[in-house]
Amino acid sequence: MTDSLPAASSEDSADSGELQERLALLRNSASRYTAGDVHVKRARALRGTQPGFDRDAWRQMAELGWLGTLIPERFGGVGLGCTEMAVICEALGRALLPEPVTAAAVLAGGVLLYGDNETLKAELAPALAAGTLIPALAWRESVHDTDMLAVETRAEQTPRGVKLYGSKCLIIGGAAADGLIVSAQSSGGIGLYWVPGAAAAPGLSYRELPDGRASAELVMSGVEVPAAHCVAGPGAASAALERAYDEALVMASAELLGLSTRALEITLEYLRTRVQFGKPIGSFQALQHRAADLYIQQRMCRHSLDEVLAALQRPDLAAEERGALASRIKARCSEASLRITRDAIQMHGAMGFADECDVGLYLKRALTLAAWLGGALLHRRRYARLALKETTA
Amino acid sequence: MTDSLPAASSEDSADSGELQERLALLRNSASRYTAGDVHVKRARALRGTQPGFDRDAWRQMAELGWLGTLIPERFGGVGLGCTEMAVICEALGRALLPEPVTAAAVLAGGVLLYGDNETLKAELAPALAAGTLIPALAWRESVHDTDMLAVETRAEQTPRGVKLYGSKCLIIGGAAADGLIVSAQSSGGIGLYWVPGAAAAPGLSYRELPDGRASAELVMSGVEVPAAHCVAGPGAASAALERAYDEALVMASAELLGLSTRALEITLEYLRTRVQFGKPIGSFQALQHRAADLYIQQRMCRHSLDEVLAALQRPDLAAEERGALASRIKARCSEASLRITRDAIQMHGAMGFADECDVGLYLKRALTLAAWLGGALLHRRRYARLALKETTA
Amino acid sequence: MHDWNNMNDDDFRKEVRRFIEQNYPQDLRFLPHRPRFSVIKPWLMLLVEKGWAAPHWPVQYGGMGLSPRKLLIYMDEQGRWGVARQFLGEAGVVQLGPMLIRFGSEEQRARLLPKILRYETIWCQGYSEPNAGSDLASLSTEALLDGDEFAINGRKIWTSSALDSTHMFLIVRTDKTGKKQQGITFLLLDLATPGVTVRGIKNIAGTTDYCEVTLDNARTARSNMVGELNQGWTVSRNLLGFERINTGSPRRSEFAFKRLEALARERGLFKDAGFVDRYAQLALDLADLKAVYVHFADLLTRGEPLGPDLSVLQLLSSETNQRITEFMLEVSGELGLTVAPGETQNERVDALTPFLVMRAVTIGAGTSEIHRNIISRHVLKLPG
Amino acid sequence: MHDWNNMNDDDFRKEVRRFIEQNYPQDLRFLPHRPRFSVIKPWLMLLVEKGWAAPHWPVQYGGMGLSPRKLLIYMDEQGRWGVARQFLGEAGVVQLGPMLIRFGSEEQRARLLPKILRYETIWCQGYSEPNAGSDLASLSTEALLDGDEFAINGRKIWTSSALDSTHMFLIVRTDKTGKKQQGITFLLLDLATPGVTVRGIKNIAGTTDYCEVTLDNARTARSNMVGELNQGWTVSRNLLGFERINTGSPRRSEFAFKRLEALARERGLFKDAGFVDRYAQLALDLADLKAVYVHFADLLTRGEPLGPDLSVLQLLSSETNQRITEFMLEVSGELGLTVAPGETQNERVDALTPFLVMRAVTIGAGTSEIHRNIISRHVLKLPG
Repeated sequence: MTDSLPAASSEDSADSGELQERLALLRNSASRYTAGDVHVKRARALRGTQPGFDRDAWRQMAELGWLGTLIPERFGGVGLGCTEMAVICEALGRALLPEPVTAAAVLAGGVLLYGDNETLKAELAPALAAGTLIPALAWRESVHDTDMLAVETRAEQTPRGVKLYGSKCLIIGGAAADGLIVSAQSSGGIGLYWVPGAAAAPGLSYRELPDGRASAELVMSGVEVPAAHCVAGPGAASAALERAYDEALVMASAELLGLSTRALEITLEYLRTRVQFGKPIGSFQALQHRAADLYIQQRMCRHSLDEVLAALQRPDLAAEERGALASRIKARCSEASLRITRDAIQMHGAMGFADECDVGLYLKRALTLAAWLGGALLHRRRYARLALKETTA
Repeated sequence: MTDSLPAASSEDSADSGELQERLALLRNSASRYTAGDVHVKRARALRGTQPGFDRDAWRQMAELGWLGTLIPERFGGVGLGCTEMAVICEALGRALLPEPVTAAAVLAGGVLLYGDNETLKAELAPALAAGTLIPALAWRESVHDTDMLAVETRAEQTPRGVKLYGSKCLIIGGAAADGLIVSAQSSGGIGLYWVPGAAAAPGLSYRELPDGRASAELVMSGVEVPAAHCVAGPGAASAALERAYDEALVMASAELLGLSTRALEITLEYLRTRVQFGKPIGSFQALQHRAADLYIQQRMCRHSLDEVLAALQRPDLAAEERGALASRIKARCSEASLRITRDAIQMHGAMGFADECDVGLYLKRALTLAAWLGGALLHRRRYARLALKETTA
Repeated sequence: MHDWNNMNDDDFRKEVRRFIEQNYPQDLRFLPHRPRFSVIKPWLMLLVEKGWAAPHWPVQYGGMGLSPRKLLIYMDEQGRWGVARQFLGEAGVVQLGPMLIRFGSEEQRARLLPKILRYETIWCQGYSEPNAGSDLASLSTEALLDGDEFAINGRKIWTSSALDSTHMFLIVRTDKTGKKQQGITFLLLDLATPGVTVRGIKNIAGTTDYCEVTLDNARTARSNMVGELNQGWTVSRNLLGFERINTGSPRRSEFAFKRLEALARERGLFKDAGFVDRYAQLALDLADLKAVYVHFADLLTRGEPLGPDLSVLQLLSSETNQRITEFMLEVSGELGLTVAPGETQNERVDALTPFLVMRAVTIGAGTSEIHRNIISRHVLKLPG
Repeated sequence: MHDWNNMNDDDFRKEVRRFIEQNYPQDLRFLPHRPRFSVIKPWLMLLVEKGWAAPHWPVQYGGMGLSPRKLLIYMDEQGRWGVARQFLGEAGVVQLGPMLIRFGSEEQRARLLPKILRYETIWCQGYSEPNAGSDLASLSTEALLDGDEFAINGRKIWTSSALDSTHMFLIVRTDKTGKKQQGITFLLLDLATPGVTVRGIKNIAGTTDYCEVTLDNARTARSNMVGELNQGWTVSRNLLGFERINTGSPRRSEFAFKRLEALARERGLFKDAGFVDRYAQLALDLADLKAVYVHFADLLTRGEPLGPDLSVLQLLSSETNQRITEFMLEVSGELGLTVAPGETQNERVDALTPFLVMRAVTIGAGTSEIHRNIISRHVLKLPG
């Protein structure tokens, strides 16, 4: 257990003042872009379609600098960190934006940046930042998989690079992607390979997710990848996967916090205005206390996320501690967002059960994001493995 | 899973009419004896004393036929079954009677009756029914034990019987007992041995239980037991232990149901009469709903107990099914009674935290009985082992 | 004609079971949601032919005249086999028929019951309104008596299966002066009447079972009033025992638990001790829910009245159901993201649809909040 | 004299830590309940000698004059080491001193503060009454001004440590005509005054910390009134930030969690996957409770006001605590029946005493119900 007063909140430094200012600016810009319910309406309309997102919106987000937030300036990005990206992800969650920002810019972008192919970075990262290229990460091979490093897809050496054999599933953001980063077992260990959309196309199929977006599945029987498209060789791939995974967990948590905050606001507004038995239903103590409990959950997510983000800024953070922090916040936000959106349905009564009511969209996005990359149960167990030594001693 | 409409509720037979009448009579007699709060006052006064019970009350209960309920008429008892005994145990729980009826008449009495020494039964059972002899069962050897059949105490053969070596702990009712039935490993397997108080005395010590009653611990280094005092030899001891254990679980559940029913009544009365903010606190919806939830728990215990008791009447009941039923009801009543009595404290506010308030006595009796012979966690697991084959397949 | 009630319980059960097992379509067993009428119609017509369409109606009106005890066996066997449509058929058969038998005129019974019995008319129930949900008595759809006809204006909502129905029975306001429970009248309405618009409302589980019915000067003859003018509240509230116990049946929870079991086998969860702990807890919750159900079923069987404590069963049933489906979703993990709705092939278990469908059980048959109010006020006698 | 606030945080923390570790009695660490005054007195006198008895008082009155930030470090270090008595000492030092400094007269400060500071007077707080608990403002203990003295009649209850105290500060009714929050006056009373009877009330955990104080025409000089006549509600409600954050500290939960860990080791529970699942959940609850605490502590540090949302911390803190102690009791099984109160020797862990003691945390500092009311009304702005 760490100190109750963490180092992060030490006497105001110029740094922290600058950070606060930057975060405020980001918050402003994000809330301007996501104001109203235009994006919720978009998300509703795009359900069940493919690719299920909007190129124009994607370009706008690129112009706002969101897609390049985590990309260093030398690769055409803004060069900021997770704390800034979380502000954007929270706004995305609030407004239910259907675009796969976290999957593309955090998870796939992350493995690209943490890989060891500087030439490829210089080629792909600027396009990702500019919104002209959407990558997705294809790592999972069976729905039962929970470990990114248990890879069975094979990368067979050829004179010009590798050929990939195997299948990948549940590629979130894969339906919108211009290309996939595929993990595969090469002779030297796990490698990551860039497969542009055209090369992947023959083996691709799609499946609708609970929130109406589509995930992709990929079957590869000899997809050719030139040597220049190796995103990360065995020396770098595992660490890149793990770091990008942890950061994606934290960003998905920020999305979940954003959406559950908004779902709670919508519900509180309903409680204030819906009248039954001659008074607003929000004046009934049972519903008041239930709402208070949901608010407590939401506050817990918020402050826990702040603490995790502060810790992620530490340059000396060990991979194991980073994993524990990421699992801690993903467990909390997955659990809380499901509870909040589920109760939001209940408090809306029959209206909440109707598809036309927005809280249902919030519930389904929560279902999708809470399960993505592992839910509360899985991450509590990962946290126990990584942080609670007693339990394995 | 069994049918929703069990055989037990088939078209009224003369039998079932007779049973209902007998139960009504028993309920009447029990509620007359336990009326008012005289027994709660007694239980309060006897806390921390030894033997912690009242010989006069014991004799009265014998006169009422309660102690002999389960004892066949040929051994001086009433010759009834668990359904009738449960009515008595529920009344005991309601009134917090400090006398160890379940431990003596169900658990220790049970192993005596299910043993194979007819001569000893003829000697001891009538005295138990008459209230002149209180037995207790000493089976547990470490607080970690959960299996009655894992016995390390040794019974070494002598020319005249056996000598016992080993130690026993947490003998509930042991402080009040006139003698102990001790389980021990003999050359042929587990045996049960009758050790009168005088013989056990040198090795006995006592420990206070949460409800203020005392449990006994026993160290035996060569206690001599004549052959005639073998309650059950290796051919009968294990089955006797298991059956008495299961029946004691059900009877402890009835006690728990009785005490939580009463704790809820006391709490409802407090909610109706305690005024804060100008109205009875029971008019606040949050407390109303909490009370409703407790009532649901109590009803679940009641109907589940009824079903279990009906099933116990089936002559063809297999030991495994009996065990599953006993664990099911002990898990339910342990969990529900702790929740009800804990919430009773909360709803009484600061008053509930004061020792002088009776709900605290109910909480502590619930703590004691819920843990006795295993709590909810242990019995849910035993149920899974015995009834949910899938889980072990 | 059979006298079912004189039949031995076991024989009756066997006969019902045999008929269901031989005739109920295999692919409609244990549907996660209510099927459209067209889908279930062949089965219902088989029941009509067999004379089993209205097990709870008196024999004189074409029913089986079952005693509560036999009726519970009948429902039990349907539940066990996973027969759709809440065990007893449509709202016309389930609810309206018995209401007409109790409160209708001789003319209404003669005119309406035979068609209900043969599914020539399909009925839906028009109770809830946009501003009258939990507080149903504050309904504002109005009917004005104009000569021999009522002219109805207003909006009904959450009307189950209206898209499949030909008629609706509804309660409307005919007097605004007194207490709100007074001044309500029970009417029958042909949905083909001018001024009636039915709009399907898709629910979060993706099916369109609920509807909104707009009434714009829709006219119905005075002869379609059931009971007296302004006495409609009494007519609509007088549910019979087996209708009230229906939503508390443990069958849906049992169904969900079986899906959980299948999911656990598929994912190898029985080797996971943490899973087994919680699985056992749910198994015990289900076992004890059944014990509570049996208690109320026994009361019915003995002809005793059901009191407000029936809300105990309603809450236990709906909340156990939700706990099971929530847990199923939780342990399905990312698997839950990829299984198609209703999928059960290839050993893949859809955890999402049951979870979504069961969101309604703590809302539809009276919200959980209303049932807790009933227990605290009318059972525990806590002050208002 | 030290200027603590100019000291580097880490140095200050180290100095506090060193003093505590070297001086605090080993056998009084992490007591499950509040010790009697006689037991803790030697430690308190050490603090007096060191000049550390009143860390939050201004230097001019003999305190350390710590900033909120330094004060939190001071409390944090006490909590970490398991120092008893809620980190800051007695009610006199913790509460009355700061109140006198804000609301008292110059004469009162001169007369009373030095004795409080040296524990020559020991104070208890007389707020709750038999019929004024959650609804404190409806208190009925009356004080009548009679010449230069108040004559007090009534009964105070749940008065912590009154048996150990020499004096009591209390709120009494001096005017019944207006709103109930008005007409309340804040008085000081010597417990040796004729007419004062103190009765200890044993609690369910077996200690006698709470008392009932009966006031039968007990007289106190007018000079013992703090603030104006009928302004006592304001005086009593004006808790400073660190007093309000005190009961929300995660320390007690952390202590309980450490006991749980010891119990788990003793019983080999870390090999039990079902246990580990729930243990990890509690570990995360505790981690996130700390994050919420840090948020409010940071607000204090930055000098920002604490709003009604502080109830979030209070509820999380008390209910996490209870969940941990309830779980500990559950997994202790029958072991829980045999361990003596407070036992920690021979690796045996007493699960019962923490469970019983922690029953009070959702009652004492405002019931959970009151805190949920505060959140729903004042934070979420739900209608009254």
